[in-house]
Amino acid sequence: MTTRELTYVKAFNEGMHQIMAEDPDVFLIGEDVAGYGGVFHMFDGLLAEFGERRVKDTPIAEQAIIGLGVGAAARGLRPVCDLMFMDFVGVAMDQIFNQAAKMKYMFGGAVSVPLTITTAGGAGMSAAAQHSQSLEAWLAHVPGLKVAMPASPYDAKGLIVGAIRDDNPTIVVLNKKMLGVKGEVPEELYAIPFGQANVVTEGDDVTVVAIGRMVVEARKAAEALDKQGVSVELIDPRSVQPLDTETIVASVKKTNRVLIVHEAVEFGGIGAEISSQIQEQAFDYLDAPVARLAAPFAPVPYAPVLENAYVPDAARIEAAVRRLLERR
Amino acid sequence: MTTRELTYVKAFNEGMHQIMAEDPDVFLIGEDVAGYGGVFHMFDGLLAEFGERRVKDTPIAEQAIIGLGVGAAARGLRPVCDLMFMDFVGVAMDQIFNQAAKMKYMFGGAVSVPLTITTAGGAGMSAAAQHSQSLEAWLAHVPGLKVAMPASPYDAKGLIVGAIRDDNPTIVVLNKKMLGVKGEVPEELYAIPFGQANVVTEGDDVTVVAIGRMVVEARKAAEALDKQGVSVELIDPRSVQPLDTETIVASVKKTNRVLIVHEAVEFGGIGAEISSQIQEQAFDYLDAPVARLAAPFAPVPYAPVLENAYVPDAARIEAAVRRLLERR
Amino acid sequence: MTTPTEAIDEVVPATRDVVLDLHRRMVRIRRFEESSGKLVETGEIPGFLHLYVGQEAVASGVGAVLTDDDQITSTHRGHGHAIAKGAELRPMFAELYAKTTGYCKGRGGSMHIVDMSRGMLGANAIVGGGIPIAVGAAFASQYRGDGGVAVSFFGDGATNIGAFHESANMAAVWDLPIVFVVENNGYAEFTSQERHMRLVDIAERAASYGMPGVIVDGMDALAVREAALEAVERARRGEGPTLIEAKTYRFFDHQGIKGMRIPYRDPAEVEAWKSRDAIRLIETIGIERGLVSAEEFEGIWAEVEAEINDGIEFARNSPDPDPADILDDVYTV
Amino acid sequence: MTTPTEAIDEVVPATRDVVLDLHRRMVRIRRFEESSGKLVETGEIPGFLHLYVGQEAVASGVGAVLTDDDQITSTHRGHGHAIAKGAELRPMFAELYAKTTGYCKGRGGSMHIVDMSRGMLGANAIVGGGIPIAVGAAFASQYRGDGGVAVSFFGDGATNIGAFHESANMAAVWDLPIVFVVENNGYAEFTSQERHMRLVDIAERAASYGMPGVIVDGMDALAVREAALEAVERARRGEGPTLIEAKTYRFFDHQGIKGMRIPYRDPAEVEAWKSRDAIRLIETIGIERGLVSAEEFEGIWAEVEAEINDGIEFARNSPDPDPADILDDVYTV
Ligand SMILES: Cc1ncc(C[n+]2csc(CCOP(=O)(O)OP(=O)(O)O)c2C)c(N)n1
Ligand SMILES: Cc1ncc(C[n+]2csc(CCOP(=O)(O)OP(=O)(O)O)c2C)c(N)n1
Ligand SMILES: [Mg+2]
Ligand SMILES: [Mg+2]
Repeated sequence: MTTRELTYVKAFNEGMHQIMAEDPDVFLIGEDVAGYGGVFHMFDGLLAEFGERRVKDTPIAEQAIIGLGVGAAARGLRPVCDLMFMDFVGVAMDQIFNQAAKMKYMFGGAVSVPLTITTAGGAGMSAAAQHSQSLEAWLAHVPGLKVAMPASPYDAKGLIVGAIRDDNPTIVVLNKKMLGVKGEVPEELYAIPFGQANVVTEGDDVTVVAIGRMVVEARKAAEALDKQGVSVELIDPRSVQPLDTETIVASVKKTNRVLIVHEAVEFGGIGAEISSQIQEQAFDYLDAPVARLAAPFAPVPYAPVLENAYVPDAARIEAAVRRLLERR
Repeated sequence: MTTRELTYVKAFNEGMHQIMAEDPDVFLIGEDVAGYGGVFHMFDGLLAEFGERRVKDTPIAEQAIIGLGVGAAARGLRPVCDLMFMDFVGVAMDQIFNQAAKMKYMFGGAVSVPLTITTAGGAGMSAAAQHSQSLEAWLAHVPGLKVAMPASPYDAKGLIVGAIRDDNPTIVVLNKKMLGVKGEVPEELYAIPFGQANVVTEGDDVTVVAIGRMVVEARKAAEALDKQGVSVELIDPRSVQPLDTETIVASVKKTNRVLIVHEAVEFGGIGAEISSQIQEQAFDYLDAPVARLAAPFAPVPYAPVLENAYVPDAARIEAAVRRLLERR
Repeated sequence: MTTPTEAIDEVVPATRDVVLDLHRRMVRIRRFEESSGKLVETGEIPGFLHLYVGQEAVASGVGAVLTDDDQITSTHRGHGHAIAKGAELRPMFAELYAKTTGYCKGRGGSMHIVDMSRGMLGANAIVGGGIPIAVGAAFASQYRGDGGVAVSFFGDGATNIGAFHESANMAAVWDLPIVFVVENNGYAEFTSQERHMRLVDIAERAASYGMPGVIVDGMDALAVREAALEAVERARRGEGPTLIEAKTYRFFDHQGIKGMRIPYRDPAEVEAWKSRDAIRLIETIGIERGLVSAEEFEGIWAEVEAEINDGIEFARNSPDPDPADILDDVYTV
Repeated sequence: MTTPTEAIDEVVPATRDVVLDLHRRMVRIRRFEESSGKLVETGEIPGFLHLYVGQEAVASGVGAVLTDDDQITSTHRGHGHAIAKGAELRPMFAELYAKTTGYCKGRGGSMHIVDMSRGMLGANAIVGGGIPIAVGAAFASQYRGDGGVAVSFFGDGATNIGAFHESANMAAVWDLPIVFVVENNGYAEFTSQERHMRLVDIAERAASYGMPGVIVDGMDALAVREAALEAVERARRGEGPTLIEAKTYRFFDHQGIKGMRIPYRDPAEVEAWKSRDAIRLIETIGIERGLVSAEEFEGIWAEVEAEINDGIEFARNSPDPDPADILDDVYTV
């Protein structure tokens, strides 16, 4: 496999190009995804390559965008429906959780819904409370859905391909602040299946489970800690539904201490589920309570000075790991 | 205080009557809440008593129903907006989480939104996947919202009054299968503030935290266990946001073992948050992992034989407590 | 107060085959609904049902012009749509009985009947929820160029919800092969049309999307059939969507047969509409025009009766789902 | 391709006061937008801005007929609405600068400007999100009988989303005192109107709700003012809502001043619209009719310039929020 450096958004874009070239049943709809290539450049060049039949700009109508995808997927196509910002999930939620996710089960298995929803989440852009959220906990709570949050260019490409090839409704949540992050990406088409965690760094002293962009921050923290003689096992679950509990629990059984980090508010975040599962399955191995580091219970503020205090970063992850190690 | 037996729905209804009589700024809108009194009889008699100005049937338009409440609340009224089934939250979610809940914060405190949303959740009626859900975990994850789930006639009345008097957006989730459940209810107007758990039964051996109708099932289990010499401390948090962690943690520090029970699917349910907080705050007191009992990760099935297997009941709670006590 | 549509002066031409076809569709629906309505009252069928009695001409008139390759989406009041689209009564009853032999293996019940083999893409318990899905089905036909058409059925009340608006606009912008059929029975649950919108003719809403809006007598299956045929052909030709408003009425309550806790409808109104019963109407037409004899119509009722009894027997004798399978079909694996 | 509205033949009568008032509102908006647009380019203001330049006549014409007791809701492109409703520039700039002296104490930023004291019920970053809220504000006025009116501003693109439809219908059914103002600038982000709907005149959508739909030249503040006055008076009389479509254009990009990564608009189209600049138009009218002199107009520009500079200075010198307060105002306690 030849690899080269690509940005996160270019890697995602390459995945879209290659899977659309491979599978004529894949099409893309959304607001400004065609003529403009998507407001985050996620879909650049797709219209030129695949034409108006397969790459379409829609009216502002998220219920119809997702619903169209549900109907077309039920008929065997593989729609990619873009929900520009994750925050807009509220105007389309019914189609996501009551329709796409439940159709197969309600219908006794009579239909599959290979729909992929793409969206962008995360804070750090001074985009304020309605354009900065991380709502993966909602989606992960819905039986029938699958939810991935790529944390590297490699995963951005692999997970969008994995999502589109998956026969279930999937949501791929890109992180707005990672768009320009670079990393090695194979040229070939490849898929990362959902439910397989990535052990980013191996370590013995403590496990850190980080979600989405927090993986980047956690890696920085792990490097700093490493220099201080603390060996961190950093795990990126990649998908929060399904969740690769096995990998996480195995790591905790080795390190006996674990910190979970995400951008979403702590209360009711996906960290709560991960924490619960860990203590249910590795209770006797824990030398300290499972710890969480996440946003405070407030909407995302606009002011950079507040937003910086709001979203966890490497320094706070490092401090949280230190506290965890000190706990007897 | 004179009390007498009332059903859950009558107690709720009495609360509505009394608070509307007390406060002329309270009004009620929703689908079939006026002429018909609500499909669950929740609002019987309100139109006759308070007239068309204050009790209004709406078109089927949940975004407009909740949004109207947001705007009217921002202007100082105290709207009660009914969302007939909790499952319909998906068509109105934006107004709930992006508007009602965030307005105060986004606006730097310039406005309060004393909106109350009423709805009915829960399974057990063969109403299938789109009319049986328990989605409190979503709502509890939203900073700015408050969410109560009354588990007795007394609470149904007290919490709707508490909600309407609260200056924040609140959601009161009635349980459809509890409508006919009877209990002692004071005649007078009273309010139960959000965030105060109810210690339903005191006990020493194990703590059970149950949500909504599961409190009824847990009480049955507690009675059965009591006969077998197992003393259960049963806690009903009443509101899941805010959550009275203090009462729960104090109990666990006493009993050293805890089971959390809810109707919603386990993965990402409110039980995950409760579990996490308990182990964070009472780690050294736990003799066994915090346990959860909840629905399996599937949509709610229609067939009674499946639905019975789906929703936790007294027998399964009892069994779960036994397992918990056996854990060394 | 909603008043029944007038019998149309203009006579819709019909052949014997068409009359027989529409009649059988309607009788199957009528008898299925009456029977299942009673079975829910006796507790033999769990849950609750929204019955289609009174509106049979709408689903039947539309169903008659569709093939198994055309798709429909339906509502909480969906039995009629499924049957008109060709669904079999055995798995229909079995589903209501919550049996593994049901259309959804007992998982879905009344509000989620599906039959992919006949292009019945599913009923829906969320008002408006099926409309965008039908748009997607139509999109799939356009994308594949397979000549298929989608039809979305929904009620007067549903035209007030956002999903209707978004779907109609998107379908119009893309000239999708879809027909929107609003069954205006004058009520959204217990709220009459004049209390939920300012319009009398919902067909006028088509103009907002630049699509044709057509009003049709929803008690006259022949008229519905003709309007549907025109709209379906237009869609097949790639000329885009149509909104058909069928003026109709439900003879029973919103749920079940006789719920009316509060008399939100004037009994005279109910009687006036019943006097234009769609099945009687087509029988009268068939006999008056000498196309079908009264005995032949009776024969159909008898045949359907046998089918109903067979369906109920089948359902009764079918196995319950096994709780051990509760997690099956959450995901495609 | 959208073409600018023609200058109307029919001359809208105007007094000197009206012209001066409209002119000042528009110049304040124009200069606020041009300045803040530049400050975001230099990085002095964080985040991103949707600028209102080109559309000033719409907010100003409407704002001119409202009192502080009337309410408005706005959009992602909301600065103009706030200023036209009387917002002060100091807390406007301070908010963009993310300072504690801002309208939202730095919590909300560009897309969430609010001024309750002036009936500015808030901008909104969700397309369509403010529309039902305005319906609620109108409801409050009807409920209290306080004579207040609500106005909801939104774009052409927003009329395709469900919240618009639900809100318009509910307001019509209840005769609420509200005016829906759609600012048709021909584009939803980078998608032109003919690609997002089949209509040319969005005012036609009013018919779906049984309310009047009015088209107005959105570059002519006097015309907007007159249409708004009529609709507002109608609302105050209890006769219900109106949909006003103002045909207008944004001179800058969807976000910021010069974003156009892909030339989705024909430069000739942009120039054609710029040639009908609303501010120049009212200056021409004022001077031609002898109501206001060129020097007086220049004086307004100069005064506004001073206000702009003062606002920026104020913002620059204001304190940052304290992270220790991050949990304040999540709840009312
Ligand atoms: C989003 C949503 N809101 C409300 C309901 C409750 N509900 C079920 S049927 C119904 C009335 C539907 O009226 P209409 O569309 O006219 O159909 P009809 O029942 O007359 O066939 C309502 C309000 C629902 N199922 N979904
Ligand atoms: C629900 C929702 N969908 C999409 C967006 C992204 N978005 C922001 S502005 C915009 C275009 C709005 O177009 P229009 O209503 O015509 O207003 P204009 O920008 O032209 O003023 C879009 C799609 C959003 N903010 N909210
Ligand atoms: Mg109806
Ligand atoms: Mg626009």
